[in-house]
Amino acid sequence: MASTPIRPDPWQSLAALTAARIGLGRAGGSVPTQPQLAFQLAHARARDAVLQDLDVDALNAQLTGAGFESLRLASAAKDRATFIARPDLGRILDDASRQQLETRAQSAPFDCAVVIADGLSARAVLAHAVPLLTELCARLAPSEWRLAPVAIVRQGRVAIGDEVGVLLPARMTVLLIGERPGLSSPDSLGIYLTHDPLPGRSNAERNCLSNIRPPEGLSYAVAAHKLAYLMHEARRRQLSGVELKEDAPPLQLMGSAAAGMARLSD
Amino acid sequence: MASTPIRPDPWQSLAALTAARIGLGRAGGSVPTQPQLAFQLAHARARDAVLQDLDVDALNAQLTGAGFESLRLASAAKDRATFIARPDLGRILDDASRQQLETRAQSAPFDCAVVIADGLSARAVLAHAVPLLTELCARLAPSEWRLAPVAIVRQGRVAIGDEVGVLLPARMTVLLIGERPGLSSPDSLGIYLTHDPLPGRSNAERNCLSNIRPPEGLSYAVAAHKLAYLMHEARRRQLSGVELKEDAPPLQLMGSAAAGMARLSD
Amino acid sequence: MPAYSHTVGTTTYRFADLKALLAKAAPLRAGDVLAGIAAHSAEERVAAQMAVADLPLKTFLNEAVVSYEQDDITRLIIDGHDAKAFAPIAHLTVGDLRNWLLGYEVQADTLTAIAPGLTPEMVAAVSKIMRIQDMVLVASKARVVTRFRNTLGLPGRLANRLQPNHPTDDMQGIAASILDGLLYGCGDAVIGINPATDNLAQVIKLNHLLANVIEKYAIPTQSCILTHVSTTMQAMQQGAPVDLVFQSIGGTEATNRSFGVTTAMLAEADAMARSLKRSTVIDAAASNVMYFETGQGSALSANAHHGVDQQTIEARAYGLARRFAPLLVNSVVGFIGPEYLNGREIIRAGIEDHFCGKLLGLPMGVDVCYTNHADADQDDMDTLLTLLGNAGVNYIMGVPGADDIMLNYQSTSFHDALYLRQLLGLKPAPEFAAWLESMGILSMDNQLLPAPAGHRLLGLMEP
Amino acid sequence: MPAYSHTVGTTTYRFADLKALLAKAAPLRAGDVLAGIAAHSAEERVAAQMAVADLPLKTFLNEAVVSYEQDDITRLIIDGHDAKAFAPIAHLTVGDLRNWLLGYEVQADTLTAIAPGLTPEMVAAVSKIMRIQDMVLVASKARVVTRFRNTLGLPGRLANRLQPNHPTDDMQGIAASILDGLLYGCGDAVIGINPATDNLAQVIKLNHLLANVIEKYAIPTQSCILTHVSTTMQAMQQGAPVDLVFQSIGGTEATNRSFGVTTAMLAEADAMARSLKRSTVIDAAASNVMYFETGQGSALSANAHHGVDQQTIEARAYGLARRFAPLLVNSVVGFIGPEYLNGREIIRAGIEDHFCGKLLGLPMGVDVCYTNHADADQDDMDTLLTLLGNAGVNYIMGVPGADDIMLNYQSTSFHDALYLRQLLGLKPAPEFAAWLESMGILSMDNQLLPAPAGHRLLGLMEP
Ligand code: B12
Ligand code: B12
Repeated sequence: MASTPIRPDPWQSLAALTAARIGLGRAGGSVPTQPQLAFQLAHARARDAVLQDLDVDALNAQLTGAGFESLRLASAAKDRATFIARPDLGRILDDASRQQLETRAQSAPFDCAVVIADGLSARAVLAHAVPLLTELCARLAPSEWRLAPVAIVRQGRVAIGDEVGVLLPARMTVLLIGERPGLSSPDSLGIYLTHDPLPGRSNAERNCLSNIRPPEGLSYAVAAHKLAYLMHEARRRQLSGVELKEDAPPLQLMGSAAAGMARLSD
Repeated sequence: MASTPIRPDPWQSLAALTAARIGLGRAGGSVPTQPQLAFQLAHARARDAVLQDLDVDALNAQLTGAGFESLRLASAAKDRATFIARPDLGRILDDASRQQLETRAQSAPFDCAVVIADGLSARAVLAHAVPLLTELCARLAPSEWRLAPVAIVRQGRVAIGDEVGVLLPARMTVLLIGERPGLSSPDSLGIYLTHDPLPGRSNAERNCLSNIRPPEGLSYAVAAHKLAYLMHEARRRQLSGVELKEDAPPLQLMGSAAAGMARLSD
Repeated sequence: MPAYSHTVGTTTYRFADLKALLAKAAPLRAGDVLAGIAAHSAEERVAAQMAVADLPLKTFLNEAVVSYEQDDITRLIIDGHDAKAFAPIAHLTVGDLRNWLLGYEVQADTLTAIAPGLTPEMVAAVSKIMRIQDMVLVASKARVVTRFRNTLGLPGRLANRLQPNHPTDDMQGIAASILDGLLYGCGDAVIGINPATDNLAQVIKLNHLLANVIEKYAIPTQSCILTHVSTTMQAMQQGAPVDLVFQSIGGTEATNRSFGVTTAMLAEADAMARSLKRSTVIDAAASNVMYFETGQGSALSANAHHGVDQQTIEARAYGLARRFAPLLVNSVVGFIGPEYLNGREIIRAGIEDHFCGKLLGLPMGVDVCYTNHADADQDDMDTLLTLLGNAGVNYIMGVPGADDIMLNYQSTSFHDALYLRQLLGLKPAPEFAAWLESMGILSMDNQLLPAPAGHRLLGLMEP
Repeated sequence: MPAYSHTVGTTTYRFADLKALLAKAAPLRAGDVLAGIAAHSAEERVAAQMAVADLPLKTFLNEAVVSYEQDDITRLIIDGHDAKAFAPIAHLTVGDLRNWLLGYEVQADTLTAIAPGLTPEMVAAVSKIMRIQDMVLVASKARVVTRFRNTLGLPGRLANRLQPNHPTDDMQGIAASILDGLLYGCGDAVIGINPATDNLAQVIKLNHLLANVIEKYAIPTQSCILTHVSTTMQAMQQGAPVDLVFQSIGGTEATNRSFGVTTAMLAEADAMARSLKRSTVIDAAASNVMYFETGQGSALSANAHHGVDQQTIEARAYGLARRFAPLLVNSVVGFIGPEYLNGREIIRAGIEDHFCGKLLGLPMGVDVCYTNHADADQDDMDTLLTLLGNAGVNYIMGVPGADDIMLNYQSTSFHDALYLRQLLGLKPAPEFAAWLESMGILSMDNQLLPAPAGHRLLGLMEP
């Protein structure tokens, strides 16, 4: 009868190389008590994170601070519970928002509409949307890119960018959205690019960049670099989606922390 | 490869002797499709039965027709959903009912209070309570038994008879209640007798008669016979519960249908 | 009583005493919410589990969840604790105990050896920090073997209680269900009838019915009439052929009082039944004559829970049961109602009860069941049944078509037992398996044989 | 299209067409409620199930749930139907088929023989009238064996996909997770990375990383980078060492269009990968090079469900998959979200998907998983995992600590695989098991050996 009932993994030190739960050790073949309970705690917290509402005022303040104009919109899903149960409602605007857009003074189509939707992680959007946008704008010549005011959408899914894009109107939509929170990644941001947005567009007609959450995930600089590449190519080829590959100049691969810090020239 | 995939049980004819699901046959070792779906249908219906509300007017009309005075009471569980989730509330009266009882003209204690509670099967109470009471009264000398008006309690559990008994007041409570509905027994009535009712009485201090639902279950006559025996003994020995056994003169055992019809002299 | 606490992030959660800590650490349970003792959030629950994991096992020898003075089950637990059996694990915390149980080294004999050193509360505590897979795996290593006219609990075996209830205790109706069950290979754990009434004469008649069937066909099994223990004692006094004494028990003295039962009564009944020497085990001291049923929620329902969570109380009922070396124990897990365990909770509770009982050294069966006021269905039962088969449950119920027409609930059918035996290659108790084979009912490779139209067991229906 | 009806008691329920009937007969499912096609009451559901049970299997050859003209999967199903394989069961109704499948006589070879005669809709229909135990039992009799560098799906075996994802595709981070998995005995189904980006250069780099590891340690397994099929084709054109081609697929042409995929593309990719001859199977025609993932709900989410219930559509995705004789198929059952399957539904859906896939002749794995927006937990996963082990699932996922840090969901861990293997005595694929033994990782009796501090696999971390 062993007096220490756990068998640690001798390669535990490798855990520094990834946020993945490696080197947990084992009791027989099972997860030891300590990492098992740590997992449970992370789960309890992730469940709370999903239900967290977006602090629109705070996001708005960030946007203003960074020099962006903004609009406040909401999907037809009236609260978090409805949002989770009814993805269909999260894909369309509520009446008030639709009217707000319809009654705006119409201009020529914008080159791009940026939409920020809470999605499944309000935290992701609060943490990463504005820094990312700032990096992006540094890569877009203002003379070439006329951006619409940033649309903040509460309880929004990816496809809601189509309706916003049509109503503004805009030639493409860049939607920043909170990805589903993982146990170790409660605040991961996704970007979905849709050329010529139109309700009914399928996901095959969009491009995606995901896991933006420095330092563990993609850095703002790398994400903005890739996004700017996709935007330019989408405009040039007049399409987005499966036929448009993200072939931005290859990035130097580095340890995750380093990658998070990387600054790449445009 | 057998062309008839079911193997019937050669003793199927015995199914006439019991409502139990015997002689179902088998596919390999499993229940064949037909009885499996019949089971599912019974389950769907039993779920509905549980949620059915007691038609108090109808029960009241039955009681009046049979010559019983009655009171309408309700437990603190305001609806079926609450009743199922909160047995504690089903065991106490709501404020209105309590007041109604408290403001009644007080008399000397009744010999017995009959309480009818819907419990988990309103159907059972509607079908069996009044015929049973009629049989019971035929076995109780009116000079010996002064009965309280029959209390109808909506959303009631067994223990609510204690509060009713104290407030009326009465020396013993006979509570008729809808038992949980089974797949083949949606309307089974239970009887609980409590001598000297008092909130806080435990089940060890009550006697029970169950499965009253002729023709498959106990007949009114047999049930009333046993109940009358218990009531007499409870009064004689001044107790109810584990120490009081239902030792009514042994009943002739017959096939279930016959037992349901039996009329026994008191 | 000392207070406990645990800090996660910036929040410190405090727990007034051991019973409050255990209650907050318990996986979500309708009855604990009803009792007002459940954790208020998922995070608080995990914090409590972390605090429980850190508790030295010795804590449970020093702090009781129901006071020693107030409760005779507590006294039984404390006074009956076997320090020698406890010694090999005495230095562990609850969290360590989980790791230790999961270790490759720990097998059946080790578990048997430490059982008397474990208290119900220790076992309840460790179950609260275990996942379903942990409990299934550990339970599958445990073995508890008991004997009356056959041997129950051996590896590779799954027994079945034949439950031929009838709403009027009609003899022919009951016999028909018994026949059905036997021809489906069921009945080795016990042929056990819940009588509809409490009438002594009737109970004695039923005892004779079963004794006659068992004798006539030389069936290596035992019978039981599941009436109140006080009625069974009266029947024994009147010479009824009683194999097993049944009683529902709970995990506090007050619960048992509400059932009209005391420990002394159980001891008396146990002694009486042993003295009848109806078992084929020669040494009366080694024979097992008691059959207990338990179930989470009964203490709360009887207002007798003392603020202790229902799963811990359930384990305490096992603490009482094991003093009598019963032949059979089972938790009627889904029977007591959705107020105490909802559909999803039934599955976890069934696994917990089996695990806790086995760890305490009991021959656990489980009544895999639900009532019609619960939001549960046959799929849930299949799930729990299969998990329990994997966990090595000693026996399950056998009710014709899964529908008990007297108790009004759904349990497992004879077909369910055949399923589990077929899926996992499990056989009935060896003596009973041999009998089934000799009767041409079950083949050697565990499949039912086609029953001939005139099978001689049909003689059972003759008066 | 003909209407269907069924009368129970005094109520006659009508169903407009076959797809409406199947939808109403489907066990309760969040996505079907969302689509507005679910039964309105439990009784209506049973009535529909009774009507389904009475349907002759031939009905499904005459009436399509999505029109032949509109949908190439329907065309594949109808045109590809094998009448000879169907002959032995052609006279049965759906209800008979259930009985027939459960019969003792039907074993693995029979199931293999009739698979090409079954259509996805027949299989979906029969699953709707089966309980979990029925599906587990029948699936446990089925066998689907595939080969690339090892043999998957043999009796007594359980394989594992090693899934070492990383949010930035960091090579060192990925390598560390691979090492962890291999030292835990996992990775025989495939070492498969979901790349965070869609960048071709990156995808090719990852292909090389895996090819190098497999070569360096002569691991009898295969690799896969789970990018879009169009990207994988580009990688193959550029000479990347591609073992398996991955693609997510759905059960309607329109769903696949929303994924940017056509049947022609899949056929092209399949041919390209075969031509690389990276498999140790000499006969290219007999080798299996495709890896498909599916999951109930994706068609609804893409507005491409045509009013068909999600479980039937899922089975149709298997109809597409089997045309390519894939090495691996799995349903990512709990991945798509609670909008389509809630916690309790995940368990049944996982069992359905495995059953339907196996009956159609596919090498089914299941991603036993949940997202954090679902009301599900580790206990639910343990339950589904254990059931699937009993059902004979070909493989499960292996994610470090069950937490995928890139896809953001919880799947099964390496420890989970060890649990299931230990509980049920299952071993890895034979070639891989031999390799694990030779590396001193797994003992012959299926237990992990203590890993020495300087295990030579650690060399994997060197650049
Ligand atoms: C549920 C149930 C239980 C549960 C009750 C706990 C709970 N919270 O629900 C448990 C498992 C604890 C239980 C225990 C016992 N039960 Co019981 N139980 C039932 C059952 C299946 C349903 C009762 C019901 O629907 N009540 C109606 C609902 C709406 O009201 P309720 O207030 O929620 O129910 C209360 C009463 O039912 C009471 N109760 C339950 N059983 C008994 C038994 C007796 C004798 C008394 C007085 C009260 C009582 O407990 C409930 C909660 O307080 C019936 C079978 C049936 N067909 O009715 C048997 C039944 C009532 N029980 C019976 C017996 C014998 C017992 C035991 C004495 C068995 C034993 N040997 O220990 C014990 C102890 C009872 C006690 N003194 O408390 C017999 C009574 C026979 C008779 N004529 O006396 C019945 C008829 C079943 C049977 N034939 O075996 N039981
Ligand atoms: C859920 C999910 C899916 C589900 C979506 C169905 C559903 N109803 O939820 C399913 C399983 C069907 C799926 C399929 C695919 N997915 Co996906 N998916 C995800 C995941 C895990 C979460 C997305 C999320 O949280 N969205 C936010 C919520 C709030 O918004 P939503 O409106 O509910 O989500 C929509 C979008 O996420 C969209 N979507 C999902 N995947 C993809 C992929 C692409 C390229 C696009 C444009 C859109 C898209 O579908 C959802 C419903 O409409 C992400 C991983 C991550 N960390 O984000 C990968 C992810 C987005 N998917 C990815 C890929 C590659 C795919 C596939 C192309 C794989 C394949 N080879 O076929 C397919 C096809 C996608 C398509 N064209 O529709 C990649 C994208 C990589 C990239 N940079 O391009 C990601 C990042 C994961 C990965 N690294 O492998 N996916």
